[in-house]
Amino acid sequence: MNFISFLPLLLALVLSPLLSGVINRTKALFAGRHGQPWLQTYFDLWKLLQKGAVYSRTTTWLFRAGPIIGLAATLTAAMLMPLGNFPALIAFPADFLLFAGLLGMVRFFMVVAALDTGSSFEGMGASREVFFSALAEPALLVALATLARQAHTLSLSTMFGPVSGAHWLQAGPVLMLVVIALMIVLLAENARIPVDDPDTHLELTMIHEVMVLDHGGPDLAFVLYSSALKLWLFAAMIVGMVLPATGNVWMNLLLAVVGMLAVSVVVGVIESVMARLRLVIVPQLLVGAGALVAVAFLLSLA
Amino acid sequence: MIFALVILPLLAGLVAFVLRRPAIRRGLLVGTALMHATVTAICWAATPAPALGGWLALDAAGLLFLGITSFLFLMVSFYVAGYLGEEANRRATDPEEGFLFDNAPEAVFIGCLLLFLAAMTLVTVSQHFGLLWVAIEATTLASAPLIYFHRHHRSLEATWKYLLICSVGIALALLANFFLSVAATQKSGGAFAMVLSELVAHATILQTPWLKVSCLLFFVGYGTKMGLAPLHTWLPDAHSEAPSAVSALLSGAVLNCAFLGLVRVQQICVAAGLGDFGRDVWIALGLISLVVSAVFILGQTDYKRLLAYSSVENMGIIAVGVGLGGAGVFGAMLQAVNHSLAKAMLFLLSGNILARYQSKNIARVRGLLMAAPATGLLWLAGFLAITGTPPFGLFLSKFTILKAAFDGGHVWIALLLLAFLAVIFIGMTTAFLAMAQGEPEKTINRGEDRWWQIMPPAVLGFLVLCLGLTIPAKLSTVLHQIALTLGGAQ
Amino acid sequence: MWLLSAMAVLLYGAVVALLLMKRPSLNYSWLGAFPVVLAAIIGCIPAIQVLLGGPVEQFHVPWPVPFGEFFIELDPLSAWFLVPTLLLSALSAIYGVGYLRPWQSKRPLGPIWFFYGLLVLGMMLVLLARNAVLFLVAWELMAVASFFLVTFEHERQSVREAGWIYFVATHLGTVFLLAFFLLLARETGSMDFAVWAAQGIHTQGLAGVLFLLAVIGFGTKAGFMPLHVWLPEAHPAAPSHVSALMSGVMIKTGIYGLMRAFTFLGTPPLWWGWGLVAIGLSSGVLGVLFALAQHDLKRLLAYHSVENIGIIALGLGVGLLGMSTGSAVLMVLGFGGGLLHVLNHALFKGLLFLGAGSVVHGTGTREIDHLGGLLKRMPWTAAAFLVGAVAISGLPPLNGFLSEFLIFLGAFKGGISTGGPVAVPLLVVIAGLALIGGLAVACFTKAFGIVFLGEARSEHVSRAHEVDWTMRLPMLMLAAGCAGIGLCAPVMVGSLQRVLENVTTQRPEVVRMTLANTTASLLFVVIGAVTFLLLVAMLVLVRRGLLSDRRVDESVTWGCGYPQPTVRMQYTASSFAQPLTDLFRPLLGTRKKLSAPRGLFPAEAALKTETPDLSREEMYRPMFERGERWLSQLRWLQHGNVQLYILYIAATLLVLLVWKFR
Amino acid sequence: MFITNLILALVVLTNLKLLGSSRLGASIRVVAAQGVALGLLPILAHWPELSVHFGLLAAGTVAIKGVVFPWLLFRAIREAEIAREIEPYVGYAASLVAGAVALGTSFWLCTRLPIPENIASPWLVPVSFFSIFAGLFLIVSRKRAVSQVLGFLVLENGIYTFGVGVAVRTPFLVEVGVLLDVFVAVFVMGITIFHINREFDHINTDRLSTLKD
Repeated sequence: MNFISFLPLLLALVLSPLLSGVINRTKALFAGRHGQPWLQTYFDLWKLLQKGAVYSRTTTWLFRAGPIIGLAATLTAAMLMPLGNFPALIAFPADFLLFAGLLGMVRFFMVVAALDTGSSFEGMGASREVFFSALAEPALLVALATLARQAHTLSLSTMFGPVSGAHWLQAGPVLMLVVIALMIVLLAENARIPVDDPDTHLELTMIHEVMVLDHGGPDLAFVLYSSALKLWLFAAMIVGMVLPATGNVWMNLLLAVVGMLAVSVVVGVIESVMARLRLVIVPQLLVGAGALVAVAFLLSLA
Repeated sequence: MIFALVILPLLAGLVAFVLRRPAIRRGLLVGTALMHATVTAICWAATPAPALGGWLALDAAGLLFLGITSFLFLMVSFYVAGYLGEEANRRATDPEEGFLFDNAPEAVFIGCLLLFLAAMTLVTVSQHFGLLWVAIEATTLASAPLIYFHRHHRSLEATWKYLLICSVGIALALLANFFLSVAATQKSGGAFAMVLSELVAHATILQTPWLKVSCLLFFVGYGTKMGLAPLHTWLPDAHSEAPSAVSALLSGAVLNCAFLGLVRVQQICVAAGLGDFGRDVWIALGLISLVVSAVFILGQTDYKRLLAYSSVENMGIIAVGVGLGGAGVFGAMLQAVNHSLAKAMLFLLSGNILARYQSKNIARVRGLLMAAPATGLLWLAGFLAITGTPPFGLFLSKFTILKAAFDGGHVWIALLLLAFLAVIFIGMTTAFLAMAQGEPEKTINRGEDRWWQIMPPAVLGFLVLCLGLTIPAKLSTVLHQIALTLGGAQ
Repeated sequence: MWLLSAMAVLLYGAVVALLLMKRPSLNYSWLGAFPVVLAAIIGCIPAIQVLLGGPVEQFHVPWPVPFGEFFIELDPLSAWFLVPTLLLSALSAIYGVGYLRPWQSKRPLGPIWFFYGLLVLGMMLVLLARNAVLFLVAWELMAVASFFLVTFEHERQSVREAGWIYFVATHLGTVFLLAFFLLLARETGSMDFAVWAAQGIHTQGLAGVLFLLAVIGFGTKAGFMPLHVWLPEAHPAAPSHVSALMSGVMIKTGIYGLMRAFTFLGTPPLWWGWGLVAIGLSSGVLGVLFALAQHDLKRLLAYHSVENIGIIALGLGVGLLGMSTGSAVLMVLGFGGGLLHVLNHALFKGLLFLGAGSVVHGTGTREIDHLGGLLKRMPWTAAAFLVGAVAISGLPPLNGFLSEFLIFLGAFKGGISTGGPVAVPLLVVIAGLALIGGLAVACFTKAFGIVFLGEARSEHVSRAHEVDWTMRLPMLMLAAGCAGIGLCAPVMVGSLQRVLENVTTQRPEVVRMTLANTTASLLFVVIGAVTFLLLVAMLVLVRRGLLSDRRVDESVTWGCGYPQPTVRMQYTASSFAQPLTDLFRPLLGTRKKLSAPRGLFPAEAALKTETPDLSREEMYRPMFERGERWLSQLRWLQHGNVQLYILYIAATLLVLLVWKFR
Repeated sequence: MFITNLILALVVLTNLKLLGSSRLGASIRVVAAQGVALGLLPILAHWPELSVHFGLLAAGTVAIKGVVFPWLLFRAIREAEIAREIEPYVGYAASLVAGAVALGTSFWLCTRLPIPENIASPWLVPVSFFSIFAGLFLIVSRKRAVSQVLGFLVLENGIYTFGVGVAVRTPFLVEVGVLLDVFVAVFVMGITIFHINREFDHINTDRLSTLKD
């Protein structure tokens, strides 16, 4: 374990807030606006870390613990995620199960913290959060199972590496389906359009944003940062799948970072050209994603 | 010795008719029961010599049923002594319809009870078919006045049905006896005595067709008395209207007496190589009994009738067990023992419940556990026992019978048995739990019952429990001996 | 010898409790609880020895009943089930001392402690018995004892109904078991488990029948959907420490029985694995969905037991698929995951039921929608419940994650290397487990969030108080167990070694090798978990540092501009679960009663939802009713007319004559 | 032989008469006559080997069936002050048809059984069967308690016919026991009828059907 093996983690820690900046700039471009600065999220984080906090009298220690546990879990998850074919800090068979479990942990405590406020809006957000993520979970794991079957390996770090090359030629449709499904899961898990609208100001329609209404100061900074990291991690999966491997390690890393930005652009494009779906339609989308990967898995059986 | 067994209650019964003082009469009842039980115990310890030229003798089957009868009678006599102290010679209000009625004179009740014991004892000890028949008929006649203890129209109706139906049955059994004697007549003109051992010894040269008809007639005749459906029709009426102690004896002892009669017939059939001929009939009647009892136990509204139908059920199980042969016979005999104890216990308890709640309607009885904890607890224990829940004895006997069914390749019979037992269990559960649990109405007295109301059923229940935990070697030997004579070798 | 003395202590304690605690004035609950604790300690010693590699204990005594023999044996499989059984029994007993205090002055507690002792004894015997008669006796002893415990508060109608359903269901299950054992006995000519295991069944068809009988018979106790009907009724009705015991370990005897049955039946065909996977999927998914739709805290937990049994069944299904295909990996990971989940579920479900009991004890209600804000009043209970909730949701670093990890791992390993007939069911396992996990998070954020967080929703809460130490201690110990297993994962999985040899009948080296692979993964899991905990600690410090010199204010919850929030505006359990229950309405059959607001100034509006058990309403009730109607058509038989009765006699005679002399 | 057959024919005719009769009193007399005829049967059937055994049996039978029963039953209907109508469930004509069928069945049944050789008359067995069937039929098809007792007596007579005619070797003691039992049975039934009468003011057994499920 040397410095290099920390690289994916470090890149994630440093660059993850950039992704939302890219998405926002893309959206602004489509809307013909100038848009916020590329580094807006960094500014926000900095500002929030400087602030004090206001807590509701209803809340308890759990409300304060939520962001901390959330961020800690996300950080741990980040250690498991490779970048491109650059292996992660911790890699072992079925590490993605721990990854999924840690993200579940994030969700659990975010939701519990939201419920701790007693606010009906936050309750509503929490309800939707668990609803959609419960449906996204099978899609994610079946997608990974399909990938694992393709790559014949059970670690995130080794799964993506061999996939990239000849597999696309051999099992293009299967991988295509998986990528689409992963994209949908990404959008759902990170509260993006068409599942959630992070920019709306109508609390009734939001999911993620409404859950953190009562957080402020460093707590909110933790929440924001862990959201940014989560987006990075999901994007990393997609990048890992589609990125062609070159012989050079550093080249690969660079390509991967570029790929991450590209995924952000794609997300921005999707957000710009689509409207938020009605809440009752979202389950169909997620179940659809699950069906796609199930088909992919069946195809990979042949 | 054997004479003493019969004569003792007979004389005591006759004396009871003329005694004046109630206390002495009750003392006589309990004393006779005790003596009878003692003599029976001695017989268990050492089998007595046959009497009356082999007409009276105690073989394994006789010994078994004598033991049950004597013990049950002892328990019931305690109960009756206490019961009569409260119930006799007073006008009572009918709980169902509210009219006033008298009870029969105590002298008649106790006298008949003792004669009843004499008749039942005679059934168990007689080896001669004619005598057996007379004895079984005598049990009917001696018990009729007992059923008509409460002098009102329902018990009268029950008595009438009991008499008429059992008499028809017993008449057919008489015909069967005649057929048997024809079967025992040789072409040469000679004939064997109608004594069991004689017939069994020469079973192979009996005239088969006559033996077969005789066998069927016995089935219908004694089957009526035994309570095998569809011949059981007198049973629920008589059991529900008789005083509970009498019901206990009817269910626990009389049914067994008739069963013993049928066992004798089966013994001859088996010896004659016709074991399979009878087995079909046993199984058919047994299964029909199960169906019929299931029909009437499910949704039953009267708990004494429920118990009566449960007797039909148990007789059905016993019949199936005998029909299966092999270990099934062993199981059937064990079932007979267990059923007698458990059912007598339940009937005695039902008397307690009736006294407290003044109703035989299941829906009117609530919260027994709170109103009368001991009775309630025993009632539940009895329920568990009679449904064959371990660790009570009936579990073992039912299990043995089921095992015999499976082992003998009669899977369908076993499945039917299981299915109907399950249905019956559901019906019983519904009724018993509703009665025992919950909160009793305000109008119901709370407090423990008297010791005479609790001790006899408690002892019976304890015995059933013991029989579920272990089977004494002596009992086991006796059961094996019976099973051997019925073509079973466990 | 240890085992026998443990049983003797239990029996003795139960009888003493029954005899001594006759009047309310003589209620010394310790008298009932102490023997259980003592017996648990005594009994755990040999069990742990066996698991650690000690010799297998056997004990034969002749038992003079037909086909019976008092034959007990403590092999690793039994020991594995015995340990949680005894531990939870002891902890629940301690809890019961405090929990039963409100009844102390009202009624004799002798019976409940008597039956508690009997229940523990019954479970012990079930796990140890190696003779079919002894097993059945123990099995029914367990059923009867637990029935009486369930109906402890039988003055309530709902409790009586629950008791009835439980008793009937468990008895019907036993009927199938009877058939199962007797068929086996016929095939092998013995009542001895050892003989059965040695001989095995080699007729495919018969083995299939036996498998079905075992699944139905044991599945009824375990709570496989749709045989689970008694669970959601009996658990809420029972006193909470009894619910904990029943849900935590008693239903596991069904799993034990099933696994024991597998050892008799020879190599399974593929369809057994498919069957168990299907059962696991339906139990797991429907269990958690029904749980989501409940408003009654204990009923919710009861449905979660169905869910967790589903997870265990998925594990067993994976193991069976492994047995059919001869894949040691599938066997070890499937059975291993299932077995580990048995232990884990015992811990966290016991914990959750005890927590729910504390809530009921403190507030007097089980209605989730009447609660709220309990964390402030009952901090210990809340913390313990939270641990249980996280654990049952299968989240790292707690123990629930581990067992699911093993099953997942098995399914993935099989899924990437096998062909369709095995891979497709394994995919179902993966998708199912994922969905179950997601839904479990939804359900337990609801249960914990609505009950313990926010503001009180009714005055029940104002009465609430933290429970005393007899009730707190068991919860905390269980919570510690959940965390401990989570952090000692490799050790725990290592201790499965002997059990798995026992179940899979594979050579020890094979099992050891597969386990070693897994243990390596688990080591990383633990590293991840520890990292996570360190990060949490670090972030706590960071946050404290950041806020140390800043202003921290308190205010009301932000109401999005609404100035006067009231507690009635909070999200409720029903509204929280509504999106999910709406989506799955076809599976749940939720009934809605809405009186919508009307007019310009609506005076009142109400929404009531109710989710009765679908299989009870749509399957069993009609079945029973039809059966009864069908049977009652024969009631004219007892018509009251004596002439008719004589006719029966004549007809019987005639039929018999014709039948036999045709 | 001839006299035996005559008696048997008489039994058949009386049975048919009972099936077709509407009067209670007449029926009792017919049953009594049947009883007397059967009482003589043991002596005639075993002619000429007369013995005390058969003599006593015959005397007892005649006394009980011919005298005591009619007296008991007449007393019962007198005290019950019931109508002398029989009130059947099955009409008289139909009853007669059923009787004919039963007669045929009885003869058929006997073809299936090896008839003992040293028997007084080949008719003995079928006739006894016929009596049994007729008795059962009477019990089933008549409403009055008294008619049911009559039916029971006919049934008993049938069995008795068989007993004395065929089962020669049945020991005396048993036969007496049988007689005694039948006597007591009818006696108890008589008492019961008496009680029924007191309780209900009528002895229609269709009113005795409150106990049912």
